[in-house]
This record gives sequence, C-alpha cells and structure tokens, in this order.
Amino acid sequence: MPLPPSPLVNIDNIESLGLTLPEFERIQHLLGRNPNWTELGIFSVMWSEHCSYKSSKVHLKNLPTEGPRVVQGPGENAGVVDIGDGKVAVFKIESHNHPSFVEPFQGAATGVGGILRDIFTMGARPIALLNSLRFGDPEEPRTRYLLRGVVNGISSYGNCVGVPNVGGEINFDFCYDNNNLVNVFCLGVADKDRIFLGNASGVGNSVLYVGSKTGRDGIHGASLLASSEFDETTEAKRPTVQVGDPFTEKLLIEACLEAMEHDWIVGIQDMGAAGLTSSSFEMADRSGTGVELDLSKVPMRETGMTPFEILLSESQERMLFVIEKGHEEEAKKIFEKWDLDAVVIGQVTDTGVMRMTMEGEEVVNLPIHAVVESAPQLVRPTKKPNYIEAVDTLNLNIIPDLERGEGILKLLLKSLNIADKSWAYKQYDHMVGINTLVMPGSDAAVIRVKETNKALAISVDCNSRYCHLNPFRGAQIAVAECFRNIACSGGVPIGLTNCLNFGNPEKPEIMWQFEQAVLGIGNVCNYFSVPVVSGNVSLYNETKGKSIYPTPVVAAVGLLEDQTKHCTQWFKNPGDHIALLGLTLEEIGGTDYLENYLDLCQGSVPALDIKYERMLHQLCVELIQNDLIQSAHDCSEGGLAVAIAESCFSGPNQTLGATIELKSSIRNDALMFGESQSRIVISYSPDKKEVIEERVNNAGIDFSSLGIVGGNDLTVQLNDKEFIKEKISTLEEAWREPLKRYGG
Amino acid sequence: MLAKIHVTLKDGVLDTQGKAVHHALNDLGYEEVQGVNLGKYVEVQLDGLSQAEAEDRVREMCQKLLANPVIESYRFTLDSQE
Amino acid sequence: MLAKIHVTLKDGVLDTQGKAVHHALNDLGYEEVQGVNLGKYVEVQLDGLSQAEAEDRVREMCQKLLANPVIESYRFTLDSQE
Amino acid sequence: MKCGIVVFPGSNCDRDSFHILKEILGLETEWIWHKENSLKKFDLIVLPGGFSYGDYLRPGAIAKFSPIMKSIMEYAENGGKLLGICNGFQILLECGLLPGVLMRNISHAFICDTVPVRLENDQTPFTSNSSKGSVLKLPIAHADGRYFADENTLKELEDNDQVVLRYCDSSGMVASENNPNGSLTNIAGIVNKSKTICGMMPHPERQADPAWPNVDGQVIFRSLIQSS
Ligand SMILES: Nc1ncnc2c1ncn2[C@@H]1O[C@H](COP(=O)(O)OP(=O)(O)O)[C@@H](O)[C@H]1O
Ligand SMILES: [Mg+2]
Repeated sequence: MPLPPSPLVNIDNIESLGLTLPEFERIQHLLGRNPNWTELGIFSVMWSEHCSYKSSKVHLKNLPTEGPRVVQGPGENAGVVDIGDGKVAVFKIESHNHPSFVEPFQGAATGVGGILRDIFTMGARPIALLNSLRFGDPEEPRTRYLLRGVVNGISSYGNCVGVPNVGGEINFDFCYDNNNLVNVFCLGVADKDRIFLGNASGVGNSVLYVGSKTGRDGIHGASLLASSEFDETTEAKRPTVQVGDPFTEKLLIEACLEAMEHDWIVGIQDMGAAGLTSSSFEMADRSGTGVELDLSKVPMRETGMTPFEILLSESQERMLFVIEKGHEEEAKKIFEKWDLDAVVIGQVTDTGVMRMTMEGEEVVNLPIHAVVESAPQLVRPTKKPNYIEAVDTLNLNIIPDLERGEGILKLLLKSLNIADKSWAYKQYDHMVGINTLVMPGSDAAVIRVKETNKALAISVDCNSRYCHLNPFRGAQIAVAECFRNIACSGGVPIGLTNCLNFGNPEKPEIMWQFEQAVLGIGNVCNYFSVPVVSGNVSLYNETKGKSIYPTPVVAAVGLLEDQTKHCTQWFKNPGDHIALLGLTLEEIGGTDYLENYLDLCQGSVPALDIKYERMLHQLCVELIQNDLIQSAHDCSEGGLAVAIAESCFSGPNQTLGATIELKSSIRNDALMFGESQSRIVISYSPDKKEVIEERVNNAGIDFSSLGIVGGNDLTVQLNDKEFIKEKISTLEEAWREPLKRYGG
Repeated sequence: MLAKIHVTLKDGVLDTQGKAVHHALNDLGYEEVQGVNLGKYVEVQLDGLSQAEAEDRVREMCQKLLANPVIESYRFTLDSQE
Repeated sequence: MLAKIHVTLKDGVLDTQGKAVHHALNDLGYEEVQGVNLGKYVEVQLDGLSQAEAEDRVREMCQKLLANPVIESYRFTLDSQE
Repeated sequence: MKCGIVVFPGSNCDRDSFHILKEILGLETEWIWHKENSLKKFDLIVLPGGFSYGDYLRPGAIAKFSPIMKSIMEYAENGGKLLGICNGFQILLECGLLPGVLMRNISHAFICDTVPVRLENDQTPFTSNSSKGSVLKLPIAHADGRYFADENTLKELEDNDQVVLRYCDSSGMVASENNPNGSLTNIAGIVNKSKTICGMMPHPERQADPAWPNVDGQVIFRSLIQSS
C-alpha cells in the first residue's frame, strides 16, 4: 500500500505544528536541508515545552540534585534513592492537567498509568500512589463534574492495577476555574543492583516494541491536526484524549518485572508523551548510538496510519526495550505468557542517526543528538508582578479580634479545603499490597518495605495561596510542610520530587514566579540536605489570560529505619496530655481564616526559620523513636484550633474530646487560627511528661502545655476566658460532611 | 413514550472492554468473531411530550448526561406505542 | 455479519444505576422522565457463517458469556449487509 | 497443609495471600498459573482478589473460562476446599460454584474501608476457629460487592446455614445502616451446601500480618489449618 502524500512543509503548517520561524531556521541549519513532514513532526514534539523544558531548564539548575543516597537524579524516567539493605526507592510526580480538563475520567486515569510506567520502567515494583488535585470554584457545576470524574478515573485505574493510593490533597480555588490540576506521584522499590535505564547501547542489539497496539489517539495536540491540510471531518474522527487500559498495564508491570530478572535487557523506556519518538530518540541519545526502525512492524490498532501518526501517537500502555541480540525469542516468550504484543521493530547502529522506513521507503533520517540536544534553551525575561506589593500589606487594626471561636472553627472545618477527604480516598484501594502501615487520613502515609525492617513515609503538599502572595516563601513552606508531615509520621526525608504548575512562561511575571519558587524549593532542600531527584514542569496553565496561582507541588519520601516506630496524628487515650512544639507568632496573613471569614487573600505569608524547622523535625522523630508520644500532628491550614480538632476526630476508631487552656499575649485569632510555621501538636501519657520536657528543652524548641485529652467537648480557655466550647460530635460532623455531600 | 438510546465509543477510541470480550470469545472457540464493540443501551420512559419535543429533550439528555461527547456518540429512536 | 445484542436486567432485579440516572435527569429538570433502564449493547462482527449458524452461535455466546443468566436477559438481531 | 493460589491475568491480591499463607503462617504454598490444564494435589486453593481480565464485561465473567477453571471445578466437585476472596468470590458465582451474583455497590462507587462483620456459622472449615456471633474487623475493597439472589436461593442459603459473614456494627448488630454496599440481608460471605467452598468480599489476608495490631483475618486461615 503506497503511503498517502504528506502535507508540504511551508510557513503556515510550521506554525500549525507549534514551531516558530526561528526554530524552523535552526532545523534547516542543523540538517542542511528542509525536513520532510514527518521529520518536522518529530522536531515539533521533541522541541515542545513538554519534552525540551526550554523555558525552565536554566532555573532547574538551581535545585540540589546530589547527595550520598542518590543513585539516579533527574534526567531518567524517575529518581532513585538508596534506602540501605540493598534496596532503593524510585519515585516521581507528574502532571496530567490538560487531559483531565478535557476528559476528567480518562485524563486522570492515564495520568496514573503514565506515572506507574515511569516507575516500573526503572525496574521497581510500584508500591504506592499519591495525588494532588486542584479545582476551581465549587459553586460551578462543572467543578463537581471534574472532581467526580478525576477521582473516579484515579480510583478505576489504580485499583485495577493493584497499587495502593495512600494519600494526596484536594484544593478548591477560583484561580483553577478553567485549569484544574491533576498531579500524580508514584513510589516504587527495587534492588539496588537491578536498576534499568533508558539506554540503547550495543550495535546490532534489537529494539523491541511491547504492549498495546498503536492507534490514532492523543496525536500531539488537536491544534496540529486542525491545520488547513486536513478537512473538518478528519478531526472529529480523531479523538485527542487517550483511553487507559489498566488491565494491560497490570500485565505490563508483571511481564516487565519478570523480563528484568534476565541479563539481556540493555535499556527500557516507556512510550509516554511523544510516544515512540521521544522514547527511541532519547534512548539512542543517552548511549550516543544510532537506531534503525521499520515502522511497518509497529503493531497498529487502526489501518492506514501514516509514519507521522505512528510516531506521534500517544496510545497508552506501550514500552520500548533494547535487548541483546540473540535473546529476542526468550523475550517474546515472556511477553507472550502475559498475552502482550512484543515485536522487534529495529536495531541499534553506530551512526548517530535515526533512520526510519515504512513499507521499505525511507521516511525519517535525522541526526539524533541534534534533535534531542539542540532544542533552543531560552532565558526568558522575568519581572516582579505589580500585584505583589499590593497584597503584601495587611492592616491588622481594621480586623477586630475574636471574642469567641466556635463559629470560625466550624466555618473552617466545613470549608472544602480543610474538610475530611475520606470521600475521595475511600474510593481508592489504599491497602492492596499489605504494606500501608499508616493509611490516608494522617499527616503522611507510611509504607513498609518488605524484606527489611524499614518503612517509607510519603506526603505531597503545596499551599498555592502562599505561593501567590510570595512565591519564594510559599515554595519554601511547601517543602517545609511536606518534611514536617513526614517527621510527624516518624520519618526523615531522603529525597524530593516536584511538579511545577505555572501560567504562561512568555509573561515575565510568570517566569518571575517560577524562578522564585524554584529558588525557594532549592533553599529548603539544600538546608535539609535533601536532593531533588525527579520532577515535572507544567506551564501554560492559563485561560483567557488568567493564570493559576503558582503551584509548585512537592512530594517527599522519608525513611523510617524501624518500621514499628511510626506515628499518627490522632489522640489515642483519654487522660493523655496535649502540648504544642514550636512558637505561635501574631501572623494571620494568607490564612484560611482570612480567606473564609473575611474573603481576603492578603498579607505576609508566615515566616519560616529553616534552622528551627529542622531542629523541630529532629526532635519530633526522636520522640517517636523513643516511644514517648502517642500522636503528632502538624499545624498548618486553619491553625492550632483545626489541628487540635482534627487530632480529636480524625482517627479510625474513636472520637475523643479535649480540654485546652492557654495564656498568651497575642491576638486570639492569631493564636487559634494563625498559621505560624514549625509547629506540631503532640499528645503523650502523663508519666512521660518529664522526659519529654527535658528532651524538648535540650533540643532548643519552644514547648507549651495545651491541655488534656478526653470528654465529649472541645473546650478552649484563653487567658482564663472561655473561647471555644462545642460538642466534639458537632465539630466532627461539620468536618465529615461537606466533601461527601459535594462529591455525592 | 419510550426513548431507546444507544451510546457507543467513537471510532478510534480504544474499546478496552470490547477487546477483552473479543479475545475471550476467540479463546472459547468462536473464531468467526472478528471484532467486538461494547456500548450502553438506555431506555428512558417519557411522559406527556410530543414527538418533536421528545426528540429535542432526549438529544439534550444524551449530550448532557447519557453520553460523554468527547469519546462517545449516541443515537436514539422514539417509540410512541409504549 | 453484524450481531447486535442487547443485554438488560431481568424484571424484578433492582436497577440501581438506572435509578441513579433517573434521579440525575429529574434533578437536571427533565421532569418528564418516568423511568430509566440501563443495559449493555454489544456488537459482534462475524465472519463466514450462514444466518442460521450465526443465530445458534450468537445465542450460545450470550448464554455462556455476554449475559449473566441469574439477573440478565438478552436479545439480538443479525445484520447481514455489514 | 498444601495451599495453591491461582494467578489470573489481573489478579492483584495474589501476592498478599501468598505472603500470609507462606511467610506469616508458614504453610507450603504454590502458585497456580491460569493457563495450566491440570492441578497437583492441594488441601486449599485460593482464588485471590483483584481485577481478573480487568473485570471487563462483568467481574469474574471472563476468568470463568480460564483453562485452569476446568480442573478447579473438578477439584471443587470432589470436595476440595476452595476460598474465593473478593474477585475470587465473584468468579465462584460466575461459574456457579456458589449461588447468586454480586452487583454494583448501592453507592455506585468503589469502597475501601475496614468494617465489622459478624460470624454467622462456626461449623465450617473456614470459620471453626472462632465462634458464632463473634465480630471481626476486616478490610473491604470493591465496586461490585452487593450480594443478590432470588428469594428461593436466599431461603435455601438460610435453611442450610450457608451464610458465614454479615456486615454489622462493632457490637455485632446487623442493620441496614451497617451495610456498606447494599447486599441482601447484609451478606458478606457464603459457603456451598457441603461447606467446602467459601466466597467472601472482605479480605482476611489484609488483616493477618502482625505488623498491624489487628489480625482478625487469621481466623479464616487458622480455621482451615485446624480442619485440615
Ligand atoms: N486526593 C486525595 N487522595 C488521597 N488522600 C487524600 C487526598 N486528599 C487528601 N487526602 C488525605 O487526607 C488527609 C488530610 O489531607 P490534608 O489536610 O491535605 O493533609 P496535610 O495538610 O497534613 O498535608 C491526608 O492523609 C491526605 O493524604
Ligand atoms: Mg499535615
């Protein structure tokens, strides 16, 4: 069958592929000729923001990526960190924002599928998933549709592949109205000496295609197909959303891990964004080799596919292997056992050239290094946005202090951002694999590592309101809070991954936010000596000129040397003492209190003293490791009152009241609802009081005794005056109901 | 009036269920099976509408709720006897 | 040949999904909706069979795999043009 | 006692059951691949949880035709002990080894939770290590767990004492408020007439490792050991 004629390459359709004229001239210069249509398609995806990081690379260099535990830093499918006992933790976070807006169910589902492949590609068995979700105004009917679709998509995919989804965050804000964010994280564990990389070395070795057949789904950007060369009906027939098949993914996981027990695997990479193109080019480039592919051999789901379509398809659940020559049949046998297609589609050469044929005809002949490494690196201008000055000031004098706190506490507990998230996580299988020592509902989830005594604590965090008000400090706090969540569970952070969700990088104000946020993450990671080993950048999250708040989502992995020494956030026993570690300042800028009560997104973001923060975490872990405390809960959104209330009723088995007495010279609202950083609420049996106070003292951390666990109420006396008195069951209901009702 | 609605995946959209059923039927010895598509069949009982009104309303229901326009198409017939 | 198969819940089996769709449609303002039933629609492409053979084979497929006899019934038509 | 765990494509609790039987309880345990045509001698076969064949079409519908199922049916008909957990329960119903069906949860959503269930019959090899009326806290994780059967079947189940587990509250009260998925009469698990085949939606293997304080799930496995 002759190939259908390709569109001619001219200025109009260069733009339709998302390339600029200077980029095209650069391509002509690199090749010394005009590229053909298929080749141009390859450049368009390889030089896209998504694959080339052209706007972000200069800034990402500011992140610390090295450390004694780092086995693999950024640049591969996922980061790898040594956890001892011959094991490594493999993890990464990725965004699937745009697809989830177009089709929430499939968009979120394929997001999970993609991040899982990034992990098992490295030779690791995925053992936990997290997700970080952001939606627009909850009053808009579409928001509810998106929330349900996304949660359902994550649940369907993750439950079917059998990887537990153990935590995450859900946040609503107007700024996400037309740009919801869906970020998914996966953690895997592998043997340190069995890590696989995306290499294509060894001339003569075979390139093996494994997994689902290639269809026309998700061919990069509908924009590209809407070029005048195609008629209207072509587009209608070509859905741009990919459909996930978690069943095939499950087979791929098992088959790949089985194949990886053999020594004939040279390299492996999943066909993610830009499908066969990016996987083949990147693998060859890493090894400095060439590759020859026969596209006619690619298993196809539809007839009449062109080379352009085959190369740019983003059909899901596909992997590319390079295996040693002579082991093809052995490899195929394993994949056949799992009912998966496995076809040799080409060989490794020593030419440095990607040569592709279809039906015997040469359709691509490109120098690999030029395609992969010559993407323009931009140093985009940055400019501090004007709004920053305006929002930074907050005159506390015009806000009268609170006389009583029940009303505000209930208001905060009811707000969707603080309310119970179990409506979502009860739809996720969070126990499969029987490793989940701490289930969702506490600060960080804790996952045991079988065959060792260790466990890993994981948490994902970002307060984007802080980042809007002050991107540097907001990003610092995102990392600090993430580490604090891990400390509250008993872990010490050993690696971080980040998903940087921002607006249009062509605007200097957005690039400024980006630059500041990256510096903020780098600052805290440096101080804590925690390397950033993987990540993802998602730009252009803006609609009609309105950008999202800067949302640098971070996820960290913490190590517990002894898996039995983990801790949860809820009170355990009536009669236990409650205390606060850390210092409360008169800070209410950027709080949920201001936002929910006064509809204000304003003020200075809480201060962060990273030295103090680290001392606090060390103390908290020490208390947990010595079995001195019963609970530890980080004090964040909603402040001290919310943290105490959550410790009363977020436990799976019982609800307990608490009696709190506090004396302080700062404002009541700041004391109870302010969001000063570096604070942890702990509870402990009275006989541990002296030891704890001594250790806290030695650690140089502030300590305030708060009260006692028990009773049916939450009562708070401030400076001998009753500030809160409410039935704990009433508060619990206020917190439990909203998302359940909303998600329905 | 009874609306009989068929909702099916658009061409080119991966039909994971259809694929699985196709394999299963082949494995069971039905080698004559060349392809399987799985869709939804919805019957909606309607009251007090004219044929023309019903047509508009059912089309709307399909677009808004019964089908996912991004990946599915729908068609329906109206049966007035019932 | 194309077999068009409808699989629906037997009378007396509570169709909770149909009920949910019914509620959702009423909530959306479609008060004319009196009832909703949800079923499956399966298209099976067959090769090289006579009409009579096809009939037997498709019936078998339904009984064995496509419908669960405890709660579902099925009916089908055969379309030879396609 | 020799145990076998069947691996269907899409099984995902197979490794968990293996871990409990072999590593925690120290039983001789082997994998059974779904493409095998014959069975060795086993004292217990487990059909594990998961999404066999993606649960496409209906949970369990395609797994029923896996090559191994012929031998499993024979094994079961000869009185071999067979335990179906979650997806395994769905498969047992699809192939008619147990009566009834499991339909979509009343909420239409997947539910993952830990819930109390009451032991209804302690005269079976799956429950003999506990006593009637005792309450176990066990995890559930399913989208299709609403047990349904016609009236006659239901009556037969009752008359023969075939219901082994019912969803209840922490004190053992069985009421519709404690029914997580809408199952008829709160049924969470049943056995066949001769009490050699058991299917249940709760996952005993998820609550049987002493890394967690609650090991209620061990009741099921210890009963099987006791009766072997
Ligand atoms: N989308 C989600 N998926 C799974 N678990 C979630 C999700 N959103 C929140 N959770 C869980 O709910 C609990 C409370 O969340 P959150 O208040 O954001 O915690 P924190 O403020 O400590 O980071 C955590 O255990 C978290 O993992
Ligand atoms: Mg927290």
